[in-house]
Amino acid sequence: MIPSNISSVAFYILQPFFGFIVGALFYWVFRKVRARLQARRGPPWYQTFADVTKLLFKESITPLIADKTIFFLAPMLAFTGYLVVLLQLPVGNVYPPFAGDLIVILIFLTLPGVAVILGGSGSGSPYGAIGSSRETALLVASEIPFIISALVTGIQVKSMNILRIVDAQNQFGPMAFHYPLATAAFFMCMLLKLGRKPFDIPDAEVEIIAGPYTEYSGSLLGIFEISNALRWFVVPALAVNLFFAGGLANLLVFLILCLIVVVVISFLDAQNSRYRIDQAFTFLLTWATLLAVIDLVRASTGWLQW
Amino acid sequence: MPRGIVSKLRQKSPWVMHVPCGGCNGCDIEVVAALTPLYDLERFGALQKGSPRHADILAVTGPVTAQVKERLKRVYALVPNPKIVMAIGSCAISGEVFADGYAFAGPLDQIIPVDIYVPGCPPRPEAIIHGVAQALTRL
Amino acid sequence: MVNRQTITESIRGFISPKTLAYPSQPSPPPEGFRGKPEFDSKKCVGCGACAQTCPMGAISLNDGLERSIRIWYGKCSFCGRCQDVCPELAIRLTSEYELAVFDKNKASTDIEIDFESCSSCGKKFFPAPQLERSFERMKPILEKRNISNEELRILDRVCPSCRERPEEFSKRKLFLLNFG
Amino acid sequence: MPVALPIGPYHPALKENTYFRLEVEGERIVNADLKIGYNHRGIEWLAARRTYHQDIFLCERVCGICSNAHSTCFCQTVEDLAHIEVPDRARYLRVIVAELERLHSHFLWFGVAMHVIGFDTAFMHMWKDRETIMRMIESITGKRVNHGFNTIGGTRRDFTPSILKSIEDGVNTIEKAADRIRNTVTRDSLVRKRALDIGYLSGEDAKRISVVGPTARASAINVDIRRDDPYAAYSELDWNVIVRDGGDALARVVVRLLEIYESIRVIRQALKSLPSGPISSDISQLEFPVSEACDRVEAPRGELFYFMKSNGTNIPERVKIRTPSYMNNAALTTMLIGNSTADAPLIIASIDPCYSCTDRVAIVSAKNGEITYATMEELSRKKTH
Repeated sequence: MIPSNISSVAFYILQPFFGFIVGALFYWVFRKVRARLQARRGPPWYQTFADVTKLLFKESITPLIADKTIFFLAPMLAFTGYLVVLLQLPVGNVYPPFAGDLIVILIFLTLPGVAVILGGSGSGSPYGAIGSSRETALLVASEIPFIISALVTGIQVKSMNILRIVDAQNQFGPMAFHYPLATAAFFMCMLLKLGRKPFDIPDAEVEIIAGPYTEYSGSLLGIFEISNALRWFVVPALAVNLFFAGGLANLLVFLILCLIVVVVISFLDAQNSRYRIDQAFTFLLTWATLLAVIDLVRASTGWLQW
Repeated sequence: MPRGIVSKLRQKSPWVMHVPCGGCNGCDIEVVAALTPLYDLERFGALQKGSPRHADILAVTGPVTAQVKERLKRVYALVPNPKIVMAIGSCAISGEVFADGYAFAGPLDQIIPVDIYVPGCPPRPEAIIHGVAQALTRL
Repeated sequence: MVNRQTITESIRGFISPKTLAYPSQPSPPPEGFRGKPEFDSKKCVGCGACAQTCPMGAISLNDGLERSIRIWYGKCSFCGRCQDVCPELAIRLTSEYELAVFDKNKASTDIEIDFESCSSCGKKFFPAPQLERSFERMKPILEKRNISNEELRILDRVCPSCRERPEEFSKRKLFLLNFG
Repeated sequence: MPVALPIGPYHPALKENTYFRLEVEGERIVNADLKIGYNHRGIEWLAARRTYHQDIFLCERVCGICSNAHSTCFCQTVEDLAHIEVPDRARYLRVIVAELERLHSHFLWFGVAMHVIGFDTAFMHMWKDRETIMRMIESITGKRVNHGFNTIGGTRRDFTPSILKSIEDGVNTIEKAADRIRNTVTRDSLVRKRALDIGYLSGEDAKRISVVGPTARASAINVDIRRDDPYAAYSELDWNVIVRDGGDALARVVVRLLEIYESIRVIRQALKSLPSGPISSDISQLEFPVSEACDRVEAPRGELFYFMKSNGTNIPERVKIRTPSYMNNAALTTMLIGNSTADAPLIIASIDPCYSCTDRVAIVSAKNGEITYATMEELSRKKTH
């Protein structure tokens, strides 16, 4: 399905809005499910929109000792990272005009993490600095299983083009069926990418207040909130594209699959306590990496395939 | 965006920072209890935030003691506008039983401007929710 | 990691959240709850025992042309001592607790008690209902001794400074001698 | 080179203000310092300027979580001072309310501990169960916190039959909730992993620092005022003192967990053998001889001590209070060193510190307006315009 010029322009204009709205709703779903699992009622559906609007129209204070440039650029950088990934993701049967490459997507997905690290250390607060150092450690630890498990799909179809990966699954069934271990590893890293428990130590409230975000306020925090909404669409959408695509490839089914992923993540978040930084590091580098590597070996050698 | 909609949405997303100012702990635990399942402030979009930078509402409890007075002023200065200060509990309003003491530096509204007063020693979580709902009409 | 206990508890919570529908539906406190104290203007005699005993100093007396007693909820701890000591049961702690106000001075309740004027100099000197109540209490005692209530009434309507005047003093002395 | 990481005075892990200065190398704590005094309100000074009856309500406000322990201890000291006999029924009522308060305090603590290790779902569930106890306390005493239940010579309220019934039902509910806590805490591997072997306090250290209450009992020190110096009706009831020798945060968790069951046992027995009769003795002829008295009570956090000196008037000459957290806080510096910063909030929480208690005793130069601890790096606050 190769879109014409007009539809490709329409795609580039609409996709960010679509991503933001759906992401905001997914984030609300997460909060709602978590609240219900905690025997509470939870926020109303428009919560994320209210939060973002409020923050954008609120005063933004820059700390005196913060590095101004980095402090301002970090939220933009995070936003850009997710935006670039978003514009390369196929959404159900709507394919992007420029075929997304898995490597590019994975690299751009680290950009928000880097942005948070920069923003945290540039803000001049000790909490920001500690949050940044924790974020760095987790980023390093998570990239390995994350990239390996994502690459499993690419290696299987012998192409790094995400459209090929989706198409291949349309023919042979979802990757999650063929590579459950890589899927599990991907899920663990996804919890981290979304900043959820047990890997939410970079902004653990009781330890370091809000970690890298501690000094952000008003509109700059609002931009972080927008990128947070985007990531709640991008990350589950990537997971669905890589591991659960196939069969009925239309928009609705795609969104439902994303929703299921979001609910599973909410459930895992609600059922876990927080790993200490060393525990998270060890967990990611042993178990998650091990699972990913097993499937990588299976994908590249063709052993034990079904 | 029209101001009306912004202020409506502001009322739907009050982020609360709890600032204990030397109280007896009673109000503090009732503020926390207001977040827990039976009362659930998150229904109204309220979240408890640890950083004053993120806060819209400062929930101040306790008589302001001499030691925390300056810190309270600084926390207040850190909160971006528009902001609301809630004086929770009789201590924050008047100093209550500690008002005659030498360590009492309050009451709160002589140190920072207060928008709403919630009497009670401590107020029930319902009363705190009522206070938050009242305070939001000022945003 | 995930444990079964939390999962079952979570699922139970998912199906039936425990949250009260508070602002839309009232959440009445249990019986015996100590909420906002209120005066019963019919019963209060203005003795001021509440103000004297209040551990927080939330009840203030203000004597002008009439005695005004004010409970400031901003200082009240809702301990109920005033209710305990009130001889006329005129203060009652209601079950009201939603007291949030924008102006802290508005969180209060007042009661005004008339003063009795001195029959001699006309000065207002004592809460009239309290005086009346003390006559009532004295009544059985006086009746036992066959002394008319009115006599005491006339004597007690004199303010303390007038009582020191010689003619008043002798009247009182006579009465007290009579009383034994 | 060690970096100073401040915790407080305003910090989400601390529901009150206090200040920890942790010197960290990477994530490891090499030195810890605790500055208290932010909550200093001058309660002892105030107590010497109010009547005994007014002081009951003042002392309740030393701490909102263990307010009943404070008022019990104050009233018992006054009763010792003025030689007042407390009726049997009042002694049992005091035990029941004290144990209910211990239950609510321990539930609260479990919730906070879970919140600190990031297990918010468990925190919410535990606080949901805690509301059962709060409702019960509210219907018994008339208030959720700062109950105002005790008075000199007895209690201010009696249990009605409907309240007795509701306590019996409520205790059953709480027992189920306690089972849930036990399952969550002992079966969740992540909770174990976070609490095991952190914040270790050896028995010798515990003795040297004189920690009290569950913190001491978790370090194999067998001390409990309810048994060692029985007050109210504790000597007539059958229950156990929970002692563990782990010395770490997990041991403190276990001690509190098992204490919940003991409290439930005490409440059940007290309800069963609740004598009838008056709830307070006649104190209309109350007189205070010139003398001194002191009394101890086992508050949820440990031994609470009151000393009182009277001068014959209805105002005490001197009231001295020593709260359990004051002793336990001293142990924190020992516990913190060598652990990871990520564990610091859990270690701090594991002694169940209560700064509103502690800071009443702290020696602060607040009188002349001098703030002693002004030199610390004040996080972001200094950096604002």
